[in-house]
Amino acid sequence: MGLILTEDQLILRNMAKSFFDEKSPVERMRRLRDSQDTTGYSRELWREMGGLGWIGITFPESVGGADMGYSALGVVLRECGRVLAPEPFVSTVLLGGNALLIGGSDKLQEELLPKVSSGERTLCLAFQEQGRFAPYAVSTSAASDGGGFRVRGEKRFVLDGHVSDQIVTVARTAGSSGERAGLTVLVVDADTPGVTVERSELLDGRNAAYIKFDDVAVDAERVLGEVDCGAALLDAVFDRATIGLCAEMVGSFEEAFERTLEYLKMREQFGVKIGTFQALRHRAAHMFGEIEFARSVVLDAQSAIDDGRDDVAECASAAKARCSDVAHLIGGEAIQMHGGIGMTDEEEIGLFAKRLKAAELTLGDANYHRNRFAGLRGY
Amino acid sequence: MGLILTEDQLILRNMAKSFFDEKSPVERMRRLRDSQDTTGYSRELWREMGGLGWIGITFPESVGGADMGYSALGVVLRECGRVLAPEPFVSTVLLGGNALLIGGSDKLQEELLPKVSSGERTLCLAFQEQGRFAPYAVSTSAASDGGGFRVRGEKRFVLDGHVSDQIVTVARTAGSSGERAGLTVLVVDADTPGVTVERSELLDGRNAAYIKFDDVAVDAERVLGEVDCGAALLDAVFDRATIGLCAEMVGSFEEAFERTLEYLKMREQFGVKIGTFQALRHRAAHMFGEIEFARSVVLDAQSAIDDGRDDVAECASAAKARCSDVAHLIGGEAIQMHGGIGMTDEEEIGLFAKRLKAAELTLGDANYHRNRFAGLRGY
Amino acid sequence: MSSTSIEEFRQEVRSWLEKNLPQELRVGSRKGLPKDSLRKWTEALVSRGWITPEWPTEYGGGGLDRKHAAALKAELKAIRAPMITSFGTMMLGPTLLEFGTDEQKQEFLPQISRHEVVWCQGYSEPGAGSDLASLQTRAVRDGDDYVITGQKIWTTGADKADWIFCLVRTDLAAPKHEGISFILFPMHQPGVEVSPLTLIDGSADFSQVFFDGARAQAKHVVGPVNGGWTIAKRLLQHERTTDGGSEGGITGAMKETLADFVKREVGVENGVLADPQLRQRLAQQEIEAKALKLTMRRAREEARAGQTARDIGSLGKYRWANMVQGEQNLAMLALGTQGLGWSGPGFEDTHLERTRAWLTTRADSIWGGTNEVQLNVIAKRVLEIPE
Amino acid sequence: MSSTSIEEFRQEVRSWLEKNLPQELRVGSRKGLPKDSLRKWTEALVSRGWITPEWPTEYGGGGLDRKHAAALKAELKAIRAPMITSFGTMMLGPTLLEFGTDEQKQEFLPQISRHEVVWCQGYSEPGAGSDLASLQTRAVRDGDDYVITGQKIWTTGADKADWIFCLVRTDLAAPKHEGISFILFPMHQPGVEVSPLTLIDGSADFSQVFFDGARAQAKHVVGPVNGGWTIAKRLLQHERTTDGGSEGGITGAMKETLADFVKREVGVENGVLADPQLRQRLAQQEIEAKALKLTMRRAREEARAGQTARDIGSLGKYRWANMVQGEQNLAMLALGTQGLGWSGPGFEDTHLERTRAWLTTRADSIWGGTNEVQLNVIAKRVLEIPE
Repeated sequence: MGLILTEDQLILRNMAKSFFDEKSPVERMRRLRDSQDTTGYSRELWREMGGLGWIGITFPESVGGADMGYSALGVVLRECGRVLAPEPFVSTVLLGGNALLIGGSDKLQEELLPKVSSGERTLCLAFQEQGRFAPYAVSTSAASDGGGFRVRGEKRFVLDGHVSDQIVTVARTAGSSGERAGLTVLVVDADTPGVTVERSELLDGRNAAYIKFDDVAVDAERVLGEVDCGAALLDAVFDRATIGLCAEMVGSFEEAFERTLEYLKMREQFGVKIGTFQALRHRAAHMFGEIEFARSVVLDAQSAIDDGRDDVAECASAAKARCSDVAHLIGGEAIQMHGGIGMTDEEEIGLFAKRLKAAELTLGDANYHRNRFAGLRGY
Repeated sequence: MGLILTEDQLILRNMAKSFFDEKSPVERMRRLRDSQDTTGYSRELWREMGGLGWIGITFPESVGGADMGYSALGVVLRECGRVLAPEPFVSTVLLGGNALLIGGSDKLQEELLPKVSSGERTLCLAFQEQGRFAPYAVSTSAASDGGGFRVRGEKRFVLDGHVSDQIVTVARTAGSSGERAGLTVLVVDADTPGVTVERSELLDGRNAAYIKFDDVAVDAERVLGEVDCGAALLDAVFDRATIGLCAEMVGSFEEAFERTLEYLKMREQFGVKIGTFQALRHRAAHMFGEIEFARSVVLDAQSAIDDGRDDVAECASAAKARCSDVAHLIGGEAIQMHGGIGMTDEEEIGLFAKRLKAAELTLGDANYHRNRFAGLRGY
Repeated sequence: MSSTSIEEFRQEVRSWLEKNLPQELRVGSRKGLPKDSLRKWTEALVSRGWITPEWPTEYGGGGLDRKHAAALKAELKAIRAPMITSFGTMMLGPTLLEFGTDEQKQEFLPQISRHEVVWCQGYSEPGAGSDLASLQTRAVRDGDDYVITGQKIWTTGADKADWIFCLVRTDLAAPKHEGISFILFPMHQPGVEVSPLTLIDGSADFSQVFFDGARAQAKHVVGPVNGGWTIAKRLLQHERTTDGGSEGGITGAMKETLADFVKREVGVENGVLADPQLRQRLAQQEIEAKALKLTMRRAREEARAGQTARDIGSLGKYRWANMVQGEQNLAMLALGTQGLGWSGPGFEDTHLERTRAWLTTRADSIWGGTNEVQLNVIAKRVLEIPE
Repeated sequence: MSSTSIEEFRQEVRSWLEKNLPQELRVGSRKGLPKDSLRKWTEALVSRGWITPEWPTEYGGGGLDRKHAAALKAELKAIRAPMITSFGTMMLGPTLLEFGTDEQKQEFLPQISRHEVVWCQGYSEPGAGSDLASLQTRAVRDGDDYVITGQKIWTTGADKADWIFCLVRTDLAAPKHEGISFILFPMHQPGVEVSPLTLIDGSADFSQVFFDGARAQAKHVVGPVNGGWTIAKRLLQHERTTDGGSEGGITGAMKETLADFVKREVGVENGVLADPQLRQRLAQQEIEAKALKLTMRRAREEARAGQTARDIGSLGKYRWANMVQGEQNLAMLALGTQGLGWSGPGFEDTHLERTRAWLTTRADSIWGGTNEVQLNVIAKRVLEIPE
């Protein structure tokens, strides 16, 4: 199942394509960046997507979702990737949303997810404390305090953390940094006393926050999953988020490649189109293959989730290992083949190269995921 | 010093080139292989080289050597590599010879090295017990027995072991396989009772032996270096042998590349010379750069030995890491660019590809040496 | 036959196999099996027309429709029956069915479905490899015959073949693609000389074939005279599809997965491969194999669904060659010097096999269209970059 | 001056430096230094002619021979003096010394050695990048002047330049290499418009320059009219040699070796880098840097010894670009998401610098001849494969 689009998904793709072409050409992302917009995306457009059912497309209907699965979400994310739309799918839906969906009590889900689905509320996942992806390298502590916890620590690279209403936070209730056991996932309201959120801008024009928890009180009811057992929850969340991110990356690959191909067919040097040079033709053919292969692995990973297969983790790591490698290749070749003009901020291809580098390193690079894949395969 | 040839070395190169072109075209190596010659090289030619002073070119004059250093030996080895001459430089001079030279008593050196230099005697180093290069992975034991040792164990891939008069043998006198400490290097006469030597043929037409030591008595005077401290001796031997092997590899790179270049300039398909295809031109240009870089690193490594520099080990690993990578590249591209004809045994380019694969994996592959280089550099 | 339901048919095949396929042949490969058993098994298949299950019964085929044929193949695969395929069944037969005259079909197809005549393929020439259409072997009309002069190379099994299907030039003046004919003639005749070619892996399955006045009957030209290029391309297309579809061929033939092999050779400590670099390489190869398999499957599904499928036959061949070679390269790194043996003690048989396999697979990026040709095709046909 | 022995001269330079080079300028870079000190330091150099030490004293140079000039450079480097170089000293000056008339030398060289006039280079155009000779900017004779119309791009420092040395087309009918002239004219005049270009790393050192009726004096054509291509090539050659020779530029500018950086970011456990893949990558980069350095040194030694040296300028540029980009790619892998910052808290300054440096170095395989052009040159000139 799932290597080709169903009738419904074909219709969805056409809708999404028209929507993004009309409302969110790449130019919009540049405007948001250049205006130093403090939100970093369009709240209005996000609510429109909520209205179309795309935010909650994987959520159950009970919380305002469409229950259409990751193959459908992938269709929307691919179109996001094509136009570099910076709306908070990764932070709100894939990371924060999934944490709630997989680990949240019915009460918490009912409280938060309908507003997430509609686009009113934004979430984030504050887990990262160092540069390289290492999900269990958590020192932020959550000390037991009567019926709840007191959270102390600092988080970096919290995607869209600067505009999130709830900060899903990974803290340590036992053990020490790097250990799988002893992690607890909590929902912290952004306006809780002791929470400081500072906005950072990223090279791809998106936003991440530096968040400090200074003795922040969190109620025990706001724990997702089990205390001390957050790792299993996080694994499931990261697998889904990784697969979603890969779907977005595939869209960016395809668009960056098509633009590069157009350039090869149009640009003249030495009296001929540069696309007539065999070395460039071969490299373009190789890139095409890399993208097709990545796309296949990502489609398969999406249906692994939708079909409830037991190899979701393996699929997620296979997909991200491939997509990170391809991101490096396509980002580099896209600029190289555009020549000097590709180095200018004015030419949009550079925006793709930056986004692809960010995506390459987010949620684990190719080496990380090949090692993880190897571990899952028993070697 | 040593990045370019001195006057003396230029003369040596011309001599060596004429010698090998006349007496040892590639065709000779094929004949040796096809005749299943049990020696695997020409004893007569080897003695001629001895007469020219090439075998002992790095040995001191006191043992019949020319004391001209590795830069000079490299000149000869490069010409060997150009014609795939299978004479036993690696086994006799670089491995066995160096072990004697660095670790042997004056008496042992005087007994053996003059005959080695003249080409009368052949040596080998029996160290390897498993497939991948791991110099301390030695289980062969040397048990103390009165004034000497009793050796028990099995060795694989002993280059030219089938024709060696003395087998320099690495055995364990303490500790267990993999440990650096506890190794002892001994000279075992091939005709000692309990020694069984069986010849194996390798893919590059050369020979290696499978050697069994069944309770073999060795006199304490035949120990090279110190008992239990063989590792340091081995390190020095392997560094020199690696650098020498790399010099030979460079010769094979250059010849394989030049032949491939000639083929590109001559072969027609689609009505044009295939050398006009830009993709092949770019790949050829890249190969050229790889070979030039490898050559520079090898020349520097040679003079590191000759100048008594303290970075010989680092240079050896840098050289082999580069050369192993280049061997893989050149061997692959040489066949690919020759197309179908490159797959035939009749076309000599395949002989180069096979030799390069053997050299790539002998004395440690690129990964091994990059790791070693990193360790030597303190990370 | 095709009127029985698939399930009934499967049942019937299964019981037939139990009766006709000796236990010792159930190994998934034809290599090294006892000749006598193999001959009997072949006869049994022939009696049902099951060497060529989809061919019409009048030509000795099984007369099965696509679904029944697929069911038969599935059963044969499940029981690991040795496949009896040949250039006749895979290449010439389908070509004759599409382009041959009734007379040609009557003459040649039954021999093929009965496994009586061994065919070889006369395509490549020393000067015509990637550029096949520049072939120079000439066929000159002489009464009811053609007289053939020239040279072929890479002719698989020429030393064992009874007949050859051969591309020859019948019009020297025409543009190179328009003077080629596709012709059939016997190998056992004066003017045909076969000289086996030894390859770098030591094998000698290919030959050079020299024609010096060999004769073919004019009625054995398939398709129009000078119209052979269309047929040749069609046949190559068929060959390319077959290759791209096979998954990790070499590893498969080795009867051990690449992962199991590497684990065994390199060792596993605490559940982790002892060498972190080879661990990465192995993961990369496994992901590559997965991606190739999924991509070929996706292409088939897209084609079936009528969704805009780009032709990825060339991509499949290119990546398949890369993958197979990557696997062998990894295997060599895992083996170290144990992968360098040719013969003699100190090397296990499985290691010696690996050495040869590494060499054999050097050809995978050359035959059936070189990597370079595949990339050219992708750039031109799929990406439509003007030349 | 050149009559003093090298050792005496070195002594003299050292004591002069102690007197004239303030402590705070001894940092090996010109970037971010206090303007006032920098101005005084420049004046001191100018007073000795040491901005252009090898130029004749009549043109404001130092009049030193090669050996004394080398000694001076060594001393400046040893004390980490900020270098005062410019397009004038590096590019135009040597060109005028080789091709200029006496009048041109008198007019322009002293201004350059006194660091009074800032020059920029008008070479590339939007339609003429790799294929520079296809440039379209026109210069039409009008009395004693030329009138210039067209557009340049990638003009470094155009927004700060007083004059430009510029390639223009003076004969439209001639073959493209034979209608180009090398001409000098002032930037501050009507008909010259400069529009800075922002690059992907956020920098704006380059500009586009538009000419609409700008005027140059005819006597400011360097070399023959329509003979500018020879001069342009000579100048580019000079540029290329400079690049290939520099070793690990970016890392150097970062004031920390790549190894130290990676060790710090990734961590070392028991003397081994905590990540085995990055350990391999780092070793590979270090070996690559070593190989590049040795190869450039070998080429110089071979040339000096008159041994058959192949021209490896293009190879050097190509590999240098690869090396620098490889280093930055590795740095990004070592940083992980810390390498993705643009501004704001949560990112250290050194991390933000790395992000920009990664982007900046994307251009290294483009400017000064793309990788593709270098490979073309190697194949044609060095390997002599006929086209």
